[in-house]
Amino acid sequence: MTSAAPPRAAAPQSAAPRTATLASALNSALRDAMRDDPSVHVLGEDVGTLGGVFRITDGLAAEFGADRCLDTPLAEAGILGTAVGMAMYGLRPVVEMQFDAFAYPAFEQLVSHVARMRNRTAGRMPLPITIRIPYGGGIGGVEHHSDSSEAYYAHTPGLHVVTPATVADGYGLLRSAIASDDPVVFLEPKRLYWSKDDWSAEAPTPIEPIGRAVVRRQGSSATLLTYGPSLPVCLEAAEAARAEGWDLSVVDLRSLAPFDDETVAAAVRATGRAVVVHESAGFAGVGAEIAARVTERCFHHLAAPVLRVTGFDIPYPPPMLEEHHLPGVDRILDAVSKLQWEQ
Amino acid sequence: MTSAAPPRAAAPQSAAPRTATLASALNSALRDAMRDDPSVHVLGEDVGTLGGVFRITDGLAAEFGADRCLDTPLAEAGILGTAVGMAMYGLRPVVEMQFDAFAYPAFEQLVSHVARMRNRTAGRMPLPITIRIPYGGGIGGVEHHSDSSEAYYAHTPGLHVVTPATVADGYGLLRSAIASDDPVVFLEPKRLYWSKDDWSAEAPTPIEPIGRAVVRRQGSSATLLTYGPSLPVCLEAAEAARAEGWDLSVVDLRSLAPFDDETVAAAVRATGRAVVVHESAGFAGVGAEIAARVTERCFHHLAAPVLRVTGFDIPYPPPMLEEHHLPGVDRILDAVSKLQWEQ
Amino acid sequence: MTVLDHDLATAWTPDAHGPRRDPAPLLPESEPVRILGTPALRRTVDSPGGPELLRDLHRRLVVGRRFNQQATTLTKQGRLAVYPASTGQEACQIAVAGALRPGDWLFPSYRDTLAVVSRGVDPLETLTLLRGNAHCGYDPYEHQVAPLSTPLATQAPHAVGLAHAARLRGDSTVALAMVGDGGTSEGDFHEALNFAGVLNAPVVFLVQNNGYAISVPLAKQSAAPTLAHKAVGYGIQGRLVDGNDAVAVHTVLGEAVQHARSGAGPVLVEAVTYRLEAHTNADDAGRYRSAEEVAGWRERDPLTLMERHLREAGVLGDQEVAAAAAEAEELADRMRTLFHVKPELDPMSLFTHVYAEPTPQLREQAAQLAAELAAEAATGAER
Amino acid sequence: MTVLDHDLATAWTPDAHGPRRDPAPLLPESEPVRILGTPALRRTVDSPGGPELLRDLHRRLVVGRRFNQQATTLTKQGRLAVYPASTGQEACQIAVAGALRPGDWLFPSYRDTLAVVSRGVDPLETLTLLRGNAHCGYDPYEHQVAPLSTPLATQAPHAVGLAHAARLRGDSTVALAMVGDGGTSEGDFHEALNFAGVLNAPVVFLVQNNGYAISVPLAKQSAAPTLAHKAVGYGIQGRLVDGNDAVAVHTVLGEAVQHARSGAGPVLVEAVTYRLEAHTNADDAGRYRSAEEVAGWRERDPLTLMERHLREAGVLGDQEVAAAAAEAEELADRMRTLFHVKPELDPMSLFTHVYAEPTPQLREQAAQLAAELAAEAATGAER
Ligand SMILES: Cc1ncc(C[n+]2csc(CCOP(=O)(O)OP(=O)(O)O)c2C)c(N)n1
Ligand SMILES: Cc1ncc(C[n+]2csc(CCOP(=O)(O)OP(=O)(O)O)c2C)c(N)n1
Ligand SMILES: [Mg+2]
Ligand SMILES: [Mg+2]
Repeated sequence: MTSAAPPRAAAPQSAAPRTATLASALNSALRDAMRDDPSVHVLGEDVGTLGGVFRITDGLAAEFGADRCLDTPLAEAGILGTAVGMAMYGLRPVVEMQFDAFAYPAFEQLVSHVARMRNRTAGRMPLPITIRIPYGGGIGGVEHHSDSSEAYYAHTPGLHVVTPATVADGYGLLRSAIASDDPVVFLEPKRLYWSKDDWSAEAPTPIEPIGRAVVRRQGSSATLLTYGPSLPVCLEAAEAARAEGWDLSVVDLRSLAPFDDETVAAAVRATGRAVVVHESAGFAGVGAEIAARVTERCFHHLAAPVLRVTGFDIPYPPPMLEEHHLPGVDRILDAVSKLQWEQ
Repeated sequence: MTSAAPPRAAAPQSAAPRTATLASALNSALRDAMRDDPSVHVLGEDVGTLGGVFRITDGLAAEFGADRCLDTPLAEAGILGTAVGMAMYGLRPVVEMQFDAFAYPAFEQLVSHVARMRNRTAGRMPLPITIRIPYGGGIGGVEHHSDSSEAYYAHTPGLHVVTPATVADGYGLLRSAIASDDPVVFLEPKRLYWSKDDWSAEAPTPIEPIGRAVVRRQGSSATLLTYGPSLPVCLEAAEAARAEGWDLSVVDLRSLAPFDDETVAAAVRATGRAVVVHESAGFAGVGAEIAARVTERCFHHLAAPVLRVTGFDIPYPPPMLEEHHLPGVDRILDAVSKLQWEQ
Repeated sequence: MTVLDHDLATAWTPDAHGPRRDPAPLLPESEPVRILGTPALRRTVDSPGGPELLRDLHRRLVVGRRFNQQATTLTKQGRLAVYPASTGQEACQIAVAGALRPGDWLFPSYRDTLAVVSRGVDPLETLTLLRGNAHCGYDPYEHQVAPLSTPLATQAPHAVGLAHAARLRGDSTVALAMVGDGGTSEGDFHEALNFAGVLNAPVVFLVQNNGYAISVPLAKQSAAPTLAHKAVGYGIQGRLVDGNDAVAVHTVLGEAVQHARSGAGPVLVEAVTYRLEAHTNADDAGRYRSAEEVAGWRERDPLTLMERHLREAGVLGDQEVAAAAAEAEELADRMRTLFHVKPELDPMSLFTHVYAEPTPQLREQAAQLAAELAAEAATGAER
Repeated sequence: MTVLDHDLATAWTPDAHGPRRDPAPLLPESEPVRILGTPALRRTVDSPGGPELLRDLHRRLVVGRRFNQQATTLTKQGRLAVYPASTGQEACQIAVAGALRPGDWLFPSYRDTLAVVSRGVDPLETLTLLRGNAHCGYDPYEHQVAPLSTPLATQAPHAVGLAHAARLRGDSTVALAMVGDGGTSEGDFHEALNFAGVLNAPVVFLVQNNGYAISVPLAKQSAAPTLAHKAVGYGIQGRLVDGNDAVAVHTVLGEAVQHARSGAGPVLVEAVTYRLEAHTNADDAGRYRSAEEVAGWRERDPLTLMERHLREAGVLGDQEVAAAAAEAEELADRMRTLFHVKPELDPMSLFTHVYAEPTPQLREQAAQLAAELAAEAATGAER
């Protein structure tokens, strides 16, 4: 089993970059991984004939057959448990959970087996499983279709937790996740599925290693630490902040576990102020970890406590009210304004 | 349905306090709650005839009958889901999950229904369910018998998460949990089940309201923030710290959600230094939340960053190695020594 | 020497006859029960109250179909966020309401809005979830209807618990849980049926087997002879019925509810039907099923079947058909009116019902939102 | 007009015969299969290799019992943290190993240490989990044995996935998963059997029905006619066997494995047996079952049955019995020796196998522990 297959050679034709959506880049990543490695198998609800409710697996059953892209019965624990058995036999399963909240039935399989099998067997039985989960809100979804469940996974030792925010990372990180010999919970920000960027399936970006954050915007006044669906909001907030005289850095974490302490701490030290932004409920969320570890590492560089802008500690609201729940530009700027500038 | 029944009148005989274990105080709390309120029903695996694998439900089936203390089939989602239906019909179910890791199959019921039913129905359908979960390590348990799963629950809006560390709180908090009209995840530190204290079932301590932390030891140098199984360790560390010249406060949180910001912030401000201690994996654990919110509230009172002493970010180890994983006195003192005393 | 069953039984169970039971009485019929087009229809027609019952079923079918159509139209107008139509399954949906008494409880799945409305819940309140202004829009206690359940099969154990609690209280309540063919694959379905069997709870499980779970056909969902055969594994009664035959579903569900109410135990009913529309308005059913297949099922449309057979049997005439259509139009009118009004939204309601009392944390967060809203309002006023 | 099954079938399934199948061939026998004490034993004795097979089964039973006894003794000496004995269930445990070929996979539950040892795994490595020095002590790939699964029934879907993968690879591998009667109530059991049926995976599920899940008797666990009847709900074959009859379990499991290997589909085997000891050494079985009940089952001890019937049939004599006992003592001796040595423990191993490469976070934490250990060692050296 290859642990990091190189990206496929560029296809013959035009090399000019074109525009692509995150959804299509994810689809390309799956296709290329399946072409490169016959042990890669996709399974989940509606992933075959339909190509997934978000069409991320579109065309895979047609190209690779129903066995490589399997429509399963409707049972998430069964899907993940079956994937565990397939991985034990040398396959490299990529599981799709249809929505964030519908991954919960597989929680026991994930926590008690997927995360622990390598450890339990002293490294003899690794489980190279990728678990793709469309997550987060902002798409007008009804109850149970907008959960941000990253904290549950990030808190579970033995899992990698990765979430792309750009089209290129959709491709690069998913290729890495599939090539990883560790289980990866791959969280896809569903409201960015249709976001576009310059990118071409014919000349895909290289594989992005897991575990590295990236500074998306370099500033000097304060640093926004964020990931996934909140990245575009933070970039927008950073633009808006210029009017207030603040020049903000924006860090895209990309990988929640492992965590890139180096990049994050450097970015925070450079500005002395930081705000963490994410959609999920704040209490005991990933933002708490980020704030705590940044403070541990950068205490004497901080002019103000690291603040958090997160979803409220409430069940995800009905669609017509979600705008009030989601961290938006104003709420981020409010937090920035509280970073004790008068000192 | 009463929302907070008064404790039962003291029994006729001797008022002299006697010694009791946490296990027996929990048993008394269940018995008294069942006597006071016929809508209280206990259900779970082996809770009836056997009285539970930890004997917390001992004698309840004999006193109240098999219907009030029900041995269920072996299926945790089914147990909790059945309890949901019972609560919908006006009962007040108390569910026992046999061990921490065996509550995971019920995760979907807990997160998607128990935590949300009141919210979903605009308050019309509250679910007064208590979910008792023996948790944590230190008892030499094999795999899956020593998980600390509090962060999963504390991060889930709609749940209260409570954990007693003393015999009296075992009684007082469990009575409150059962009387609460909200669902309560009641985490019982299993290695303290056999810890003893002055306490008598004949004159039980009053009901302890949920949501209040308590300062177990008043000190001046630094504050240890902890809960559940780590409380005795912290008290021991505080004693040992005297030799090093440190006089430590120890705060027992008791309730993780809601969180007692007032007591905690006051205790930290008073000393200017703090260490959070818990058994569960540190990454995105409850300790991160505590450190982050204490820092947000007490930044300018802090002489050093809030540090954390937690379990490592690894699957719970086999019994013979658990001592190296669990936060012990030395590790706590090490952290205290890093609180930048030289400043 | 032989090990006697009888010995095993006394050893393990309080009951000398258990655990071994004869499976035969639990097995479903080998063909779905049908009444339309069979001699049984004539018997119904000739029974006292029969013609009224039949006309009533027909009327409710017609109204139900209109409900589905109008709700679908509302999605096109952007007045509903999404609608999973039960078009083609109306016979099952209305039969549920007919089989239950007041006091009985219904546990619907996300597609079962018509069953909920048929039970008496206001259409606007029923559709709130799908409109997007609130989660469950109705008071579950008003008509004894649990919230529409989106996580599949998770409401099945709730039905068991409620039925069990009611029996402990001495009430004669029956709970009925609705699950799709896909939902039967979930662990919660299994655990619910098992608990029901063990507790002998007065609960009926209705599986609407419409052949698909979104795009996944039944053959990829289950290899069972029929879904009703699952009953035997739980020691409960299995029944198989033609889900497009409104009279048959009404009859079989009525018997099942009666069976449960009598204390004879839970029943699993599989109703064989078809979803004529896409999974929801957002789905493209052409990706996974052929026009011919759908056309074949349109010929077996429960409404068409019902009207044809009742006309043939002489219990339905133009007048009744017209009256039903008028009632259907009235409902559609009412729905249009109801949905014409914009819902009132209170952002502060986000915090109201998370707990009985908001926690200190939620009070802080509510204050933050209130301040934001006030600031916005001020800015708005300034402009 | 009638809705034809045949129409339904073509509409929904790729296969014109599905989804309706005749349940009869899937139903288990109404009485557990027995061979000891029946004419079938004589036929086995008279078949080529029969006497050797029978003597071998007897020998393995005797050794298995001794394994259980010695492991229990080790708990009393504090050399094992806990031991869930399979005493009384040895016929099932050894039959599993006999039914599988090298290359086949075993998915044991926490109680099935004897099955694991019978498959060839070293006793010390098998018992590591229960000794407490490591989790899974053996290499699963060496003898194709998955780690002992503590969370009940969770290993069943793994068996399905592995069997499915093997079939895709064109291998003739069969996977066998062991579950207890209590474990059948879990959702994972259901989902595994359903996946197995749909995928037609070469997998055998062995349910050792020992009448109890800790303290909970079967009657509170399931109302099914037998647990084997659950098979029909998944379209797979159910079998019922006397789990205390070593020859019968060996035969039925062998047939089941052959059935699965041939591509005919999965099989669910229920073996009716009894746990003679407490749940584990920490359990007090007197709280939930009577001495008479246990005594009744002691009379049907699989060892006693086997020895009596084989002696009667003339295939077993004092010499074989003595040889078996000697082999058993040898194993016990070996176990004592193995467990006499204190396990080597490396605290730093806590960090070694969490991921393929330790994360930066784990490297920091490992450094912390290393420093602590060094400091301790220094203090120790000082003293
Ligand atoms: C636990 C869970 N997993 C996945 C989904 C996503 N989902 C919604 S409807 C559906 C298909 C349901 O099929 P079926 O049970 O047959 O009901 P039908 O749609 O045919 O009424 C799926 C997979 C869900 N709602 N809940
Ligand atoms: C998911 C899960 N829930 C609970 C337990 C705790 N537990 C361990 S053994 C046991 C009883 C198992 O009964 P059964 O399946 O009949 O197996 P047996 O012990 O009889 O071999 C229970 C409840 C567990 N291990 N896993
Ligand atoms: Mg369906
Ligand atoms: Mg058992």
